[in-house]
Amino acid sequence: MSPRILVLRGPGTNCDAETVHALRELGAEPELVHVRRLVRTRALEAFEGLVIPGGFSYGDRIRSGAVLARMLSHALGRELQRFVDEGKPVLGICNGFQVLVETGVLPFGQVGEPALALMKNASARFEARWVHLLRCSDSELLGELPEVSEMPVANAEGRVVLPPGRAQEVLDELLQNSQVALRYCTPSGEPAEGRYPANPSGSFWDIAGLTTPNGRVLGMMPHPERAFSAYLHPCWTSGRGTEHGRVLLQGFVRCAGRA
Amino acid sequence: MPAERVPLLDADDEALLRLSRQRQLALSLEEMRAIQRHYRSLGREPTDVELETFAQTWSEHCVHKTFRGVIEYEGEVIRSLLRSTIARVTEELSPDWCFSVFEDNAGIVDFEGDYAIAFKVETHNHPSAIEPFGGAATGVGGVIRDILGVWGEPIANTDVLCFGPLDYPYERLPQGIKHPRFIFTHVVAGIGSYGNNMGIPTVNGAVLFDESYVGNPLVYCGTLGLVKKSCYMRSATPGDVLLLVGGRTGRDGIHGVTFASTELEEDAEEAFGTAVQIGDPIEEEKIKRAILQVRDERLGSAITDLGGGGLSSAVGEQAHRFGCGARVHLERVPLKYAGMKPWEIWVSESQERMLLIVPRRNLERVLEIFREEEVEASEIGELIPERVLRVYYGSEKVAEIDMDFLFGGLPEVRRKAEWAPPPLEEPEFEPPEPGEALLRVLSMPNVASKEEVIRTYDHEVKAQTVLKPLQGCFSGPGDAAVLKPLRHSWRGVAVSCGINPEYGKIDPYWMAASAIDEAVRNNLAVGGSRIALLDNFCWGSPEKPRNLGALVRAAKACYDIARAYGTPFISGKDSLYNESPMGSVTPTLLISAVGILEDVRRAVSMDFKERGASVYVLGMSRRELGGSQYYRMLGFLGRSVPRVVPQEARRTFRGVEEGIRRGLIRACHDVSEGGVGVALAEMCFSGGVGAEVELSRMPAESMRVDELLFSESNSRFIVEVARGMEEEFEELLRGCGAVFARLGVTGGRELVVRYEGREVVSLELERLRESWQSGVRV
Amino acid sequence: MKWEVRVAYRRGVQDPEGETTKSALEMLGYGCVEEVRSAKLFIIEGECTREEVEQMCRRLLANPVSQEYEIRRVE
Amino acid sequence: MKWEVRVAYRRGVQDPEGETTKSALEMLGYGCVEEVRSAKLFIIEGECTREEVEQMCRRLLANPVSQEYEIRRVE
Ligand SMILES: Nc1ncnc2c1ncn2[C@@H]1O[C@H](COP(=O)(O)OP(=O)(O)O)[C@@H](O)[C@H]1O
Ligand SMILES: [Mg+2]
Repeated sequence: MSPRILVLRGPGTNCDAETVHALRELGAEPELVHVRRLVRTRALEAFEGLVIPGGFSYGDRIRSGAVLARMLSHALGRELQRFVDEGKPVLGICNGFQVLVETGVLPFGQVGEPALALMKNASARFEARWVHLLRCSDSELLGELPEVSEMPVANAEGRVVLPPGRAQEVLDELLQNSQVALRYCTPSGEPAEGRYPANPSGSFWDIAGLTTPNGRVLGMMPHPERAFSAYLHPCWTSGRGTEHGRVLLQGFVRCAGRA
Repeated sequence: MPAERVPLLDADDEALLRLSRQRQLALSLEEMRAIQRHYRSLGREPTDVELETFAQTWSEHCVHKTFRGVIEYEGEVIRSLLRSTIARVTEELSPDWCFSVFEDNAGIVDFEGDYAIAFKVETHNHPSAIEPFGGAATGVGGVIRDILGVWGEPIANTDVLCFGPLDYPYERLPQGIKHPRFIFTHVVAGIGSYGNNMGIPTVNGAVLFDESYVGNPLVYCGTLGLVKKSCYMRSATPGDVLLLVGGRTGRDGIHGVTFASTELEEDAEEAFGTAVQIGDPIEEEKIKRAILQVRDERLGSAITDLGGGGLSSAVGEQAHRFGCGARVHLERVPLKYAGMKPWEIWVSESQERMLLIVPRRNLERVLEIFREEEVEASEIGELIPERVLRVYYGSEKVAEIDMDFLFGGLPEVRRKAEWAPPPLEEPEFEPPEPGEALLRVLSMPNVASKEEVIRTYDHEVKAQTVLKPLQGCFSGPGDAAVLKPLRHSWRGVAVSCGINPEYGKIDPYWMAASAIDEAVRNNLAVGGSRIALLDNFCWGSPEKPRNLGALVRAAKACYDIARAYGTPFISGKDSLYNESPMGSVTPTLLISAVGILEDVRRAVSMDFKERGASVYVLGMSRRELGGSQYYRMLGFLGRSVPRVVPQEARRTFRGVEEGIRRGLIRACHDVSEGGVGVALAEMCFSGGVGAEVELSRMPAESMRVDELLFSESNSRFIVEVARGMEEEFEELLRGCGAVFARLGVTGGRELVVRYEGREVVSLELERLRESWQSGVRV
Repeated sequence: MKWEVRVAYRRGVQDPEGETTKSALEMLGYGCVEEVRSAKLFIIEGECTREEVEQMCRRLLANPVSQEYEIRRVE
Repeated sequence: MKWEVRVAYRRGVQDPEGETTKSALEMLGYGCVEEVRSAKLFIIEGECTREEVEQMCRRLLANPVSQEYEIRRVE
């Protein structure tokens, strides 16, 4: 059965077309919905999965993701919480990750105050480059993603910051629950250990993607929809293209199909 | 807020000029007199709104007086340089795949089925000089609107940037001029910010440095778009509604057009402070969505962007195009704040606005679409059958202009042009050690890696960028980007550019020829074919005969070379008052090229792919190092500028095209700045594969080893041919009549260059890469 | 009324903008600079109470994990 | 010494950050807000003179065409 997946957009969301295309090609039934319309219709329930794509919602003003997040938690907080509680899969890509963090849904599944932050990259710049990712969890959402995969990042605010003073404590909790899904690593799979450019943002503990404790909400900075065909890989002309983004999205669609 | 009557009828010449200056009209005495005569015949004084309309519509920026005027050059009388050179190429070639050329906001060529590709490149130099972030950002925003203005969906951006040297001493900066480094960082940030926010990948460009850009940087912004021919609506008729959509109108951007048509002076910041804008890409992103919806439902009858001249030019030009007139009610224009005078509303260049023309029966649905995207849309008037422009503010008529005079009354501009070759000499010197020289040339700012710039631009959003600006597993400098814009088709678009102002210092003719050659060969190198060109001239004042002479020479080369190559021009633009207290900019011609690939899976990148493959050079190398990076590194300019031999070049081009189509070529890189030495080095470190070559095999005029390595002769390529394919490849090239030689093989971790068996360069890939990467730091 | 809200990184959180500004200033020859920190300012006009502005900060203007805010009434 | 440099867009220049903040605050129910403007703050520590800080502003931190700056010594 092909799951209905809500692809949310607001002003400035701009990776929606390729995300919709990827989901459709994987057999899902994606529907692109403007946040204002969702607020009007409150139809979240009708879907089996939710994807918040990348982009610059509301121009990344105030903080990336903050305005769209408030819009969601203020006007649709209850619906969103129920969706998450029911274990329906949610994927936030790049700006979508930032939105999920700002709603509080990531990492602990509770709509409310954010428990971590995605801050300006250590380089203080927007940066677009391909990275290697280490798979650290068996969340179903990651599908058949291999231990080391490749996808591109493109963001200015992708640095995961845990509460200063309590960072280790929070990290331990995340690790205990297997919530760190993806870490930046070297081509051979060693964690980047904060080193640029393997870890392009300076993200804490090389975190590139996080899930909720039940593994059903995934937020990630890299863009799987841009790693969807081998010919989008930077070395495809040498015959070294991969399609890891497709693999990951397949996992998501399958999971939604079961929801 | 009434309009003002401007006393003109009795003004003497001096008063006319004073008026033009005080009101920042940038109109010449001739033009002021023509307006005066017109109003004398009407027996009334013009209103300020009317006068402003002439200033905008008759500005260099809007009508290209110089390019369309009369030029006397070496006993020759040229009527319309544009028609006799650039446009003539296209006219004579008259390719059936050109859908729209020179008449729209962008040039449009067929792509596949109902789909066509639109391409436009603009400059935003003066705004970027005084507010580099906002100037560059709104440059991007503006050219994107050019694409929306042909009902196109923007799919990629390009940017070519020219700055003063980044290490320019502060003490030498004239008052009011910003440091090149400040301009550089903010321009790059502005371009990235607009494109990234709108979700349009920036896929191709260049960054150049020269002293003449210190006072007047150049910022070229380009956008490619996807057009559906069946939804290309251009058939407005009287009665159709003028719908202003997008952001609100404010005082910002007033007189941008006249600003662009004036020289930058020390007090520019004060005088044109209102021309400064920051831009709001999110607003434009919303507009884009709404316009594409209107397009898909075929609800409009015409569309245009609001750029230079604001409403005054947009409304006037549209009415003119459809052979009618227009009635406009300025009080209906949504404003950012109260207190704007009618003429200010009429000429404001506030960003993120478009003008749609909509048959009345579709109006309701169009308004609904804009409401859905949260974009303001206001009916401000309509087209009328009479050829007159009537502008109202409330019940007051603030302008009534005869369209025929507005578009036909501009006195012909007559200018003198002259050109003499500058007194230059070829240098004599003791050549440095070639390996050392290669490392230094690799780190010359114009050659060095622009990675730190490129990575601040999202070049992959939309997931259509098949060949990226940085290519190979080790991110080398690609020749062109390739996009795959349609989901259901493997057909691709190749985008490239060519620019080399150094050559123009010796001879603008060969600079233009070289720029075309470079744009074309960059495009061919990735597998592009059926190439179309755009020209963008950035020149100093054409009122200086020398500048104009250089312009004429460059334009003639455009005709000669593009005609010989069979590559039509489809659009272009000139920016002619690039002057600062430090003088004119070096005449700079940017050529952008767009080509087609049958199948993107056949695209070729520039990095060496595997060991043991054969390395070839294609094309003839000549002793022409004038303007080369090698000379520049040694402090020379020289005079032996690279030329183009079109017949010879075409044979090489055929070989490359066919070699790629047949899958014989595994890697291909054009030879440009830094010559064969730099091209080889780049191919090696981008692929992580070394090479061993023998220079004496190069088909070349007799010259020294360093000259062989660094000559920048045009129309040349280095290619890698898969093992076992050599024979077929050589046969193909012979069949094309191309000049070529097998230089050596790939392999190892070094670039080894020999001359008659003697090793002249032996450098590890790492060292080559490091030099290349050390050149330009953000 | 006019309120000024100042949002800055908490101590212990890296401030990349401050750092790059510092090194750019050093490159320009200002050896005197020891540290640069960056912050953001929102100037809010309207008849809002201090409690309302407090709330705005907690709900939108600052991320409590990485940022701290300061509210000043200026008019 | 400690200097505070405040950089804001001049009146009349668009301030999209301020505008978005205003409408987000409205959406959250703060009807009291009439206008929001945004600005940037640099806190510079070190033995720099006021003239030096002035120069830093003109050369790097602000663009006088579109922005205005204010320098305050805070320590
Ligand atoms: N300002 C820029 N914006 C986007 N891409 C750029 C820019 N400058 C250079 N590039 C890209 O970098 C690559 C190399 O360009 P360049 O250094 O000019 O090399 P070359 O002289 O060999 O053509 C190309 O893909 C080009 O499009
Ligand atoms: Mg090239």
